[in-house]
Amino acid sequence: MAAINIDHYLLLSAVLFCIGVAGVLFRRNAIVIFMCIELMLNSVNLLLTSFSNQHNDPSGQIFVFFIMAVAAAEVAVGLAILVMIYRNAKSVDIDFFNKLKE
Amino acid sequence: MDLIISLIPLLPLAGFILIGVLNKKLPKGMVGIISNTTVLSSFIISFYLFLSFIKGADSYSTELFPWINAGGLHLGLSFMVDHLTAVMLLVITGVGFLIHVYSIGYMQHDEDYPRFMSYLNLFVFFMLLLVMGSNYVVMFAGWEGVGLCSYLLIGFWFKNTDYNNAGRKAFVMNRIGDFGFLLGMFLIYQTFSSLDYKEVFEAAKNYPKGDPTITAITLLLFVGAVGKSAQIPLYTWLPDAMAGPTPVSALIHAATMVTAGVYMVIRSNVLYMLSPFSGEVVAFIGMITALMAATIGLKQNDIKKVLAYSTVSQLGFMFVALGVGAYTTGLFHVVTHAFFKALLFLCAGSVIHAMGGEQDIRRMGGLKKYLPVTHITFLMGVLAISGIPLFSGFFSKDEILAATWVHSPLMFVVMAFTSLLTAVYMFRLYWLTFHGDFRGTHHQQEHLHESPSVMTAPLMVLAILSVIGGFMGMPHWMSEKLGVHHVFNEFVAPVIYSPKEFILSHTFDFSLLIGTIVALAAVYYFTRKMYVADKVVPEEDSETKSFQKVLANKYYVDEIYDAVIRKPLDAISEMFYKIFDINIIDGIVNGIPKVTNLTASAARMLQTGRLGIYLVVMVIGVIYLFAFKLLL
Amino acid sequence: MNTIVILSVTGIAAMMSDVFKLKKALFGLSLLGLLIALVFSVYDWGQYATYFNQMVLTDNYAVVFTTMLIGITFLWFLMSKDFFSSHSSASEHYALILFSLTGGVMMTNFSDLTILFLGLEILSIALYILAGSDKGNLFSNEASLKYFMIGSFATGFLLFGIALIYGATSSFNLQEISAYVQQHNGSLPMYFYAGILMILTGLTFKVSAVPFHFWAPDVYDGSPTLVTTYMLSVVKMAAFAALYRLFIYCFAPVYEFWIPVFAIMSAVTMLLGNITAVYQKSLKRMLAYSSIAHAGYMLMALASPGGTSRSALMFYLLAYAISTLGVFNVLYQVHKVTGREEIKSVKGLFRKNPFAAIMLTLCMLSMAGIPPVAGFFGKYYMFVSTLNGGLTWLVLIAVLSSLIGVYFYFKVIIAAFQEPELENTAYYRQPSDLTVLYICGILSLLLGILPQFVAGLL
Amino acid sequence: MVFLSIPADYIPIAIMFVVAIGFVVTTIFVTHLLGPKRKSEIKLDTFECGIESQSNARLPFSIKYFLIAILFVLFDVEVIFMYPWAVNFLKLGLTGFIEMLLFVSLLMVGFIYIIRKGALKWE
Repeated sequence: MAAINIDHYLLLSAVLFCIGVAGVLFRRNAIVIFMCIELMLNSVNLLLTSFSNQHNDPSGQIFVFFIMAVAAAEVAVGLAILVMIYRNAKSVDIDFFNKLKE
Repeated sequence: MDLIISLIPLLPLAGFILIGVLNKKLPKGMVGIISNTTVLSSFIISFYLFLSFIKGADSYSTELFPWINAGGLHLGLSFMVDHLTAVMLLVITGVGFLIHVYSIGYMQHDEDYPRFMSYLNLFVFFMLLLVMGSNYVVMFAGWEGVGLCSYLLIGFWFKNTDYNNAGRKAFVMNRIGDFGFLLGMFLIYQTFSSLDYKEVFEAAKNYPKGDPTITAITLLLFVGAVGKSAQIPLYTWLPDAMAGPTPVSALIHAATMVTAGVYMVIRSNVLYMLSPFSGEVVAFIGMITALMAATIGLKQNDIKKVLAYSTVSQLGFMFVALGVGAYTTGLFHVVTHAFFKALLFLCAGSVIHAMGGEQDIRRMGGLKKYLPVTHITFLMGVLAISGIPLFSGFFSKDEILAATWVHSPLMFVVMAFTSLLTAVYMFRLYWLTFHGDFRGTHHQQEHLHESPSVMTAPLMVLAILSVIGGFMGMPHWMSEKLGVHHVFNEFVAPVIYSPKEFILSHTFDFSLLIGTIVALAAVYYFTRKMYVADKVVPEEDSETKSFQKVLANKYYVDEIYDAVIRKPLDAISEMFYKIFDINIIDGIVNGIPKVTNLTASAARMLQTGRLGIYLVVMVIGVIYLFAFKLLL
Repeated sequence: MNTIVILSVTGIAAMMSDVFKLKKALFGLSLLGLLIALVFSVYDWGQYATYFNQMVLTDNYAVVFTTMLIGITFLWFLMSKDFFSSHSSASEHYALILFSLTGGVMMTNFSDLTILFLGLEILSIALYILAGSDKGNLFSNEASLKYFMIGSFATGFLLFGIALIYGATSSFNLQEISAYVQQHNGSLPMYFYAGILMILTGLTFKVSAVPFHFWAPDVYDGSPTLVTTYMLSVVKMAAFAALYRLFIYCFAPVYEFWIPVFAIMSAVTMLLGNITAVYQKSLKRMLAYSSIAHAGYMLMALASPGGTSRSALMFYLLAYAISTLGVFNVLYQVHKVTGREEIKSVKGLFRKNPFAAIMLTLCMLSMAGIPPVAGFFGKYYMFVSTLNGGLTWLVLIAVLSSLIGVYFYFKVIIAAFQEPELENTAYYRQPSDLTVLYICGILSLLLGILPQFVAGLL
Repeated sequence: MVFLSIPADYIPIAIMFVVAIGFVVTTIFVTHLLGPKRKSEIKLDTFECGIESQSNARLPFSIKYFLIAILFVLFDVEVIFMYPWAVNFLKLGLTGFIEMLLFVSLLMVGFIYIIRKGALKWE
């Protein structure tokens, strides 16, 4: 079997990231979009861990911890915002919200 | 001594702040006193400086504090007074002061009297900043400042939207000019890596004549001058600026704003000397403007509009002088013009005051007996501006004509003709306003009264100045006879880089003199005949027939006069005013915002408010970013 | 570092003050905390110290920007006293503002991508909530949703970029990265450059540069006026401080790579911002677009790095923030009284309060960049440093677009001097409501007269 | 560092798969084989019991669950910062311990805030 080197991980996480981006672009449900963003972040985590493994340098993994913590905070805030919006608008379809324009 | 000069601008500023902050808490008398004393004291200082220059001082300069320090560019908020500045100072503070005095009487009853006076002070301050700065940035600060003030003052009666629009128009037009000025500044900085007059001019002297960069700079600067000094094509704001109170018009037209462009060109004469092409452009634009404005002036029936167009025309004269390289002459005309134009406007003001706000000369006439002082002083102004020999206007115009003759006889012919037109429309104005019988309502007739002395006093002073003002620059033949030299030229000479000599054969001078006298006499006779003896009144815009009535009882000469001169002139005047002035220029000016609006509405199409679209566009942006980098 | 600690402690204290029934002390406490933080940050002047094993770096650049951030926030607090005290969950809002300020300060002090990321997130997450702090209002909800979605989306890009940079240089530390780049310049893997672009995307989103600006007008328009003020003044300042620091301190060796990007971005941004602003009827939205335009001018500093661009950026940000505070103070009061935010709703300001009108005019002139007010020198320094950078075409575009700017800034000035439409307009309940406006107007004038004293700092 | 992959490395995984699948399959079969087969009417009838369902199963549940879920996520995630600390516990020594105490106390403050705000009160 061929050697799995860093480029494979790079490719994998890039693909994951793009899937996340695509999801953000093509889904209309705010919660799903939100999950896709989380997917993007996770692809970054994967990339960082593999890099830190490559460099034998733990700081990359520590950074991953920070990303996780921050992501959690974002989840909390994001869900809170979504709940607030659902209460007022009874919808989480992002295209429902286009009052602000021009 | 060097420090004192910084007082000259700071005093009016102090006046502005004091009045502006206390505004209505101050008693009206107090307001008048503050605003006037500040300007008066800066006038006294300027006069003191002037004397010291006569004694042979070279130049004063002082730096209040380092202002800008960026990219190897070190500029201070620094003032400099040399001979050129000294002259401008005298004009600004002197005439400015008289206008201040006049305003006490004129604006007394306006509810916003304090605001008005504070604006006047601010205006004077910025103008002083403009002429006293020792580098282009300070000049630009003043430049923008007067623009702002003129905007504030033209739109002074802000309840009226038209006035506001006039103010906006003035501001936008000036901005177009400023754009050129700004670019010119940047180009100067890029070329000489400095903006200080001394350094720039020293460096410029090493450049060859007709160097393209210098030409570009001078042209850009001239764009600024065109905007500020109301030349073609950016002049229409000036007539509109009549919306402001009359003292403002006097201030804008005579002492301060419009002369800024002329001053700037004279200040940069080193650069203009180096670029003959720009000189040609300046002269040409000036000539066209002078001719066109004069023709338009022939047909105006609003007393202030006539004066406004005459200002544009006179400015054209100045630029012609500058264009052909007669800088001192141009400055000379600035000074004399300041005298008689201020006088004329203030007289107009007092007429309007007496007529209860009426500005249409067709409603006036025969005011001679009601407003004796105004009448006499106005007459002086008319004689001066029409260049009657021995009145101030004569000397400066004579010089300009001489200079143009040396430069190109064709231009001389045009300018001579234009100055004849000047006489025509000024006399027309004079006769229609002060002679014949009164054409206004009875109500107005009962209330006709001479203005209070606080208003007439400045008129007299200005009248005297407009009469004798010219003798500081007597033509060669005359000065030889009297053994006095051309005081003015000698005084200003130090600031001019390699001044040209425009000495003419005395025969030519005399023939010019004779020609002037004859022509003016003719003008005097015909206009008088027409507007007084025959009581011709310009036809109402509505009725067209009345023109034939005029022809009815005419002498043979009159018909020739009509056929050969008047009709064509009317036609041209009409054409310029109607087509050029109104449609094209205003069209352009109003067009600019329209275009921007269109673009804006196009741009906001993207702003759909849909989050999904935003995200897509954002990603597309990223993709473009990558593509862009990959392609490079 | 002390500053960061003090600010976060103040934030926590503000947060807890509610649960311990100390709401009265809230305002004074926050101001006090800000003042102490201000003192400490000024005290760091002239030092060069690193903390948290080289993750935080305090140098003069950091000090100047930190001080500016805290000072502006202080003014902001003065201006928005009643807004939060009237609100039910006041203490949370104070706390959030203080936290986001902490994040902003971290963004100016960072010398490690970790801190940059954390600072950015602390700043942003607090703002996501604040944008929606007007819970019942659908506009506010929408603003917060948009801000949150696009914000976290951009964060994803930023993080991916950081990861790539880390992969290429095996470090998060700015000095080490730049050293590594210096060494291996030319032999760097392709994904290093991709990383730069990704980070650029993530950060230029925060400063609302075209084409990542779409969120800006909607969010600024929808959020409560005072939050918008905070975003425009403090957040923009912090974001630019971070952007400039990152690219100048870290990616300087490969500047040929990113300079053209910033140059083009800045040109497009200023043009689009100004042109679109012309169209707006609502003063708030107009200012939102003008803020985009200003971001364009500020980007010029990154298009011509080195030289005086640093002080130019600093001065421009300061001038802009001050004038913004002033204008928004008026806008907020007008909104409180009339409930409207159109340009024409400032009509009659002169009648009611001439001094305020003049001060507003000063702020507007400063925004338009007309001498002798601060804004002119902001633009002037920027243009000069860009000229020295050799980007004449960019300066030309900038001058042109600033001409467009004059047109709509003067709409406001004219309105302020016209007669009021509704007769009951009382534009300020007590005079103290416009204190910040006065301060800002006078500051702009002072900065215009003596710019050297501030611009000389960096 | 390159991750070499020799088939041998995967043998344990393979075995695990085999075992797992085998277990499932065998259990299914064995039950069929061992179980006794008696067929009767009742057994073959369709089996009915319980009460009719009232409404949609997707009831809007109380916001409290949601709130607690969010809070759980937050506090749960914070724990990850303890892993690196725990790993180098001895190396970090006292300072590390104090720093961790600081960290935890900050979490504590947050916790107190939540309680005082009544976020965990059920009624």
